[in-house]
Amino acid sequence: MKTVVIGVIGADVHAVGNKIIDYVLSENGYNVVNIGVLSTQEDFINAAIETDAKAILVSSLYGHGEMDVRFMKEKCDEAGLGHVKLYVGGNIVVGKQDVSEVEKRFKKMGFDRVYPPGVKIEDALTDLKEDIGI
Amino acid sequence: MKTVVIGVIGADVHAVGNKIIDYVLSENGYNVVNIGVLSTQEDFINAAIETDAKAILVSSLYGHGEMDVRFMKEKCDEAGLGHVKLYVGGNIVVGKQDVSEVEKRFKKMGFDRVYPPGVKIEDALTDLKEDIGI
Amino acid sequence: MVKNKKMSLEEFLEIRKVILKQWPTGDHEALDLDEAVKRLKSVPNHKNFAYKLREAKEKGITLIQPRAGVARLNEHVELLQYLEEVGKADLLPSTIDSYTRHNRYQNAEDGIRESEKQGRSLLNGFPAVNHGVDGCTFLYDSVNSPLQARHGTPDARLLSEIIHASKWTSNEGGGISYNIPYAKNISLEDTIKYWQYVDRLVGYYHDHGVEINREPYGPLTGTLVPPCISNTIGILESIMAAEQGVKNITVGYGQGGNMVQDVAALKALEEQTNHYLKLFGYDDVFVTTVFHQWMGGFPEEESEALALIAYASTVATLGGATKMITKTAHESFGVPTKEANAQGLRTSKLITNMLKDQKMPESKELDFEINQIKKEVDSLILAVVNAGKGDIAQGAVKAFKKGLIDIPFAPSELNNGKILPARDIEGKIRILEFGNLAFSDELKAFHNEKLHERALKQDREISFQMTVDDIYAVSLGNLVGTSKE
Amino acid sequence: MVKNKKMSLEEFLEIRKVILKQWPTGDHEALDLDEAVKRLKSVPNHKNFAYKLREAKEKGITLIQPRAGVARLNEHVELLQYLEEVGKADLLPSTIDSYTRHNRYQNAEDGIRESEKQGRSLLNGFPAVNHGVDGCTFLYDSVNSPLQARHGTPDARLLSEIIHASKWTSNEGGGISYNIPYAKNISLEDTIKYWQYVDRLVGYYHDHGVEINREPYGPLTGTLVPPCISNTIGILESIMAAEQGVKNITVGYGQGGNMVQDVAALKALEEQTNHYLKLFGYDDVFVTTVFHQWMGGFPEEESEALALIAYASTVATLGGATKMITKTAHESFGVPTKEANAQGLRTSKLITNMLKDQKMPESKELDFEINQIKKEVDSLILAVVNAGKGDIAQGAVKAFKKGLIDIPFAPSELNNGKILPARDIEGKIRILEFGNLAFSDELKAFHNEKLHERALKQDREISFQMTVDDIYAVSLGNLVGTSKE
Ligand code: B12
Ligand code: B12
Repeated sequence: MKTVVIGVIGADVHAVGNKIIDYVLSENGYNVVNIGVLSTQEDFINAAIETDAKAILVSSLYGHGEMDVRFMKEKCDEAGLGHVKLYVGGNIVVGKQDVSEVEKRFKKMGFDRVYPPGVKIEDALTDLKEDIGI
Repeated sequence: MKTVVIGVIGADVHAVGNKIIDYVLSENGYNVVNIGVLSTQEDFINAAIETDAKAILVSSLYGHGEMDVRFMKEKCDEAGLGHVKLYVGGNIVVGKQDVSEVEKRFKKMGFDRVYPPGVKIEDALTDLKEDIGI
Repeated sequence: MVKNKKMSLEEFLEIRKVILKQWPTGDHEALDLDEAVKRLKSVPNHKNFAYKLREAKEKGITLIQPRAGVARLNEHVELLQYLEEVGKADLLPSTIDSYTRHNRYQNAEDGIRESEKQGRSLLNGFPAVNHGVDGCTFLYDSVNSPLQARHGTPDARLLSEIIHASKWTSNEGGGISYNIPYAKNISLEDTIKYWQYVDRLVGYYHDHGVEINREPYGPLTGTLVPPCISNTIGILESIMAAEQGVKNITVGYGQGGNMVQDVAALKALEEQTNHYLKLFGYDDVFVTTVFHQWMGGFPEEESEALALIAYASTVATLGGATKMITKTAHESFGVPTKEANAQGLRTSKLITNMLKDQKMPESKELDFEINQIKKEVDSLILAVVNAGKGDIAQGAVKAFKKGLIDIPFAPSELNNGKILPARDIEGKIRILEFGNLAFSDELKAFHNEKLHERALKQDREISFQMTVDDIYAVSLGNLVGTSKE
Repeated sequence: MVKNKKMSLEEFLEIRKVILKQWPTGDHEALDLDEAVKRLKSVPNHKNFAYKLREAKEKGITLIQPRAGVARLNEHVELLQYLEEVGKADLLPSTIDSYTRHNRYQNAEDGIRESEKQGRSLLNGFPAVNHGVDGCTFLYDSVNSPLQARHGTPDARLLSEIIHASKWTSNEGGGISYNIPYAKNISLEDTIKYWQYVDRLVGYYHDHGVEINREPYGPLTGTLVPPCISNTIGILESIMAAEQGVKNITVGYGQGGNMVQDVAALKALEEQTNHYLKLFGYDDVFVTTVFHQWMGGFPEEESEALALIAYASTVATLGGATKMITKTAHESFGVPTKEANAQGLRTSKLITNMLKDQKMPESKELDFEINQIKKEVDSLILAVVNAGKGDIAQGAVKAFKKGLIDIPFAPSELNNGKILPARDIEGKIRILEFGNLAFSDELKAFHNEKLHERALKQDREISFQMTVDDIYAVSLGNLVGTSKE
């Protein structure tokens, strides 16, 4: 069973999607470590180290995502988590912005997969299987 | 009391606006000659000659207005009605088109005033007073 | 004198020969009746209008259908495909252009040619007669939903022949509803006869195993029509259609604006149509209802137009209509683009789908309005029956002549044109001037009382100005008009 | 231990000194209370929130108010002016950014600076504390409608000081409703105390002749919240506000989706808030209601979003809400542009205006739901009172600890988090898992029965998957979720 860390970053309290991601990934055979809302980059990294996670799924809904995830990839690398897949999804920027533009910005910051609004966790399962297996 | 001829041109049966135009112009001191819906160019012209009208208000709602009013100005001139003001209003073209473009097309066809959708007869009273008095 | 009597097959076939000669496209192998039956029998259930309505009625859901029609065939095909795919329409229309409606096929031909030349539609609808069976069948083959002709044609005999032979399985209209609101001085006897022919054709198909839906046109002039008037005409046309052998009928009602009155009107319409059909001896007619989104002047602002569309959808769904005809955010301007049309559909569909499990609860207020409408309709139908000495076709002609039935704002000179509607303080449509309408003093007293209540609350007089204000009201974002100063 | 007891003036002033030092903008002459009172007294009626609500309640109309907030002052001013002029908003908000909500004023400062640099807002709201009294007063002076802060701030003491001194005459929030749905592990005792301070400030102003409106935050997590839960919390916060001297309260409710249940919830909320306020000895509180347009996940398609907005407006108006908070067609994506925001307002306004003369008729179904909600609320409030041995502040803290009250999907660790909601077959929100909710067996049996009815009809099991399907449903255009396969 592969382990994934999930959580909601920053001062963000949107809890509904997080609970559903937990449920859906568990149902689909993953060992889910859920650090919940209002989590810092460090919370994600520590959890990933402790549980030998294969992927970190960062949720950001409230709009400040772009600021909250800065240098997260660098910190992962420093912590020896260079091999861990880094995903981000939700409503990761403020406002309705061009999707491919946003994807570019986040990929440049080192995210492996970037999901725009409207992508439910169910839709990302194939990617996850492809990237880390089950 | 000045006389105006009103009516709805072509195969158009939209009667509601026509009845209101009749009522509002009468209330405002005009002698209204209403030839009703489904009227031909000739109906308008004959009515104007018979009643010594100062203006002809053509309504077209159903979209075929552009085809129905072709050469009407020329026929008015031929009938000696060159001095009679020629108005057109309603939904005079098919679809939502650029208002100033439409106005140009109809002015080129010899109309003195061209009213886009949304202009109620009450809004045209000042123009009418300016053009022919009461 | 016209009678509500089934046309004999011989008479029908006799007239038919003449009809098919009215325009060259009437000469087509598919217009051989045996051939047409064969073609119609090949229509699968999901493309049969009558079937889809039965199914929806059973499920208790509300289907959506746009208005749409342009001059050129290819553009029209594209338009309907778009409305089906992007707009998620359940049922498809072809709205027929105004020249065709007046049988001016030469004008329509010119319109097509001019539209080809300019690369945009100069006609306000699809000239089905000119496109003929080949064009109309091509259209049928290009879509996945049932097709219906929607028009306003006093004499739609050739049009009906062509569309049905092209596998379109529904046709809107009726001898009264496609005359009085759509013509100036065409005899009502004539149009009733024309539509008896159209219904007889459908009856013929039924006798040969093909079910076709017919839809009397409910909203009439679309402008402050009191429910009792449109319901009465829908019932009369249903009876006349049934007599010619039609078995699948959709009666229509145009949104008035007050939710309770609108739901009441829908319920009364369905119940009384069934009731009178049985009373007149037509036992096996399947009746459904169609709700038309607001048919009067629309607000210009697009968000406001969409709000009105969503509100209409709420009423239709809670009222249990089987079908709804949608409008668009372009309504106040002109024939909509396909994008605007699809947008109206999507707005509507969200509501019909989201609310499908809810109904308007029964209440005293709703019951009261249902009963009120029923009493009024009973009174009008009785007057028609009496005027016709038992024959409702004759009765209808005479009732219009005498003004016993009167449609507000209708262009037809056959219409008495004395009735004036206005809203009461809750926005329910009542009657201000009755003309010669076949109402008892008791019925009149109720309407008077309701309008006095409003006059008092608004501190104004009961007059034509009230009606005028009400006509403008919705386009200005109100329901009950107020005097501007 | 926190108590529902009016804070003494001395204590209030003592704390106040500390609060005003939390960020440099706390040091401003307008934050002298005498000066603040003087400023607030200069607010004309049409810019006073409390007054405008009283007036609307009297007229029986529904006012509309958007959500809106951006980082930079000038952009925010422009935004609100636009919503007032183009959107025709009746009441204006300033939605506060998330850093400010968590008292991270330094982050907010960085956010403002970064936004200035990039020329677009990188914050999800207006950082009112950082802009201070000068910025907030400039905003007040730039608009013609009353202003309210809308946020989600557990400790909003400094924020509240600044906005009221800037003549904003309403403030949203409460010790429970701005904690449990908005925080992870902030003590409930603390937040109740913080909000007692906020209410005490409003009480102070009231004692000095200034009426300010307070609005407990009704929708909580916005996700399948059963009406009894949100109504109970609204009532508790109203009582606690009244104790501190608040006299003008607007209790809120977020659209659930079933029209009858939503109207019932609004009616029950208003009646029971008045009832309990009187029961607890607060006789002179003026209560109004606010209806929040759908607070859960929105459909992506813009026409569908607008349909949902119009439907919500229909329910709010027919249900007699005094105010409605509007959403936009951008909801599922992100903070809306001003155009999208105005569009949502216009859509809403068409309905609130057009339907202003109509009410939802009384019916058995409606009565039943009202009574059901009332019984449930009575049961929850009783549990709180008992848990607090008569003190509802203490009771609230204990009730959450024991799970006697439990908010679905709340992020807070103080919340039991055992309750699970799901819809019945008509889309009414019922409870699937009660956890420790203070419900009698009889109450539970009713919910069980309703969900069994659905399970049977949908041929599926009662499980968390049902809840998950219901959470997704509306964004997919449904109300009652169906299992996809
Ligand atoms: C009610 C209505 C009908 C009723 C008419 C009943 C009747 N016999 O009167 C019915 C349902 C029968 C009908 C039928 C059709 N209609 Co129609 N109808 C409308 C609707 C909704 C309202 C019209 C109305 O009564 N408004 C209220 C009155 C008071 O306003 P008014 O008519 O605009 O008139 C005022 C002003 O325009 C102005 N005005 C008018 N003329 C003039 C002239 C001058 C000189 C001046 C100064 C001012 C002026 O003053 C008037 C009074 O204030 C409009 C759309 C809309 N406006 O929302 C469509 C509309 C006019 N109809 C339309 C169409 C296409 C049709 C049909 C072809 C079929 C269809 N699509 O269903 C048929 C055509 C029938 C025919 N042969 O004419 C289109 C026209 C399209 C276009 N121009 O591109 C419209 C715009 C709807 C649309 N967007 O598709 N219709
Ligand atoms: C419910 C809700 C709330 C509730 C949250 C309750 C709670 N504690 O959970 C309340 C009302 C409290 C709230 C508050 C706020 N909210 Co809010 N909220 C919403 C709303 C309407 C629905 C969110 C939701 O629950 N959806 C249902 C769940 C199942 O879907 P989801 O969260 O999107 O998650 C799914 C997918 O996104 C995906 N996913 C998520 N993360 C990831 C990660 C990966 C790697 C992958 C693969 C997939 C994935 O999978 C999830 C499950 O399928 C959204 C708008 C919308 N979507 O319609 C706004 C929204 C998220 N909120 C927003 C904002 C701004 C706020 C507030 C600042 C204030 C406000 N404007 O009122 C506060 C912020 C509070 C805070 N500090 O975080 C904005 C964010 C703006 C932006 N990004 O530009 C939104 C988009 C609304 C808007 N258009 O303005 N909100």
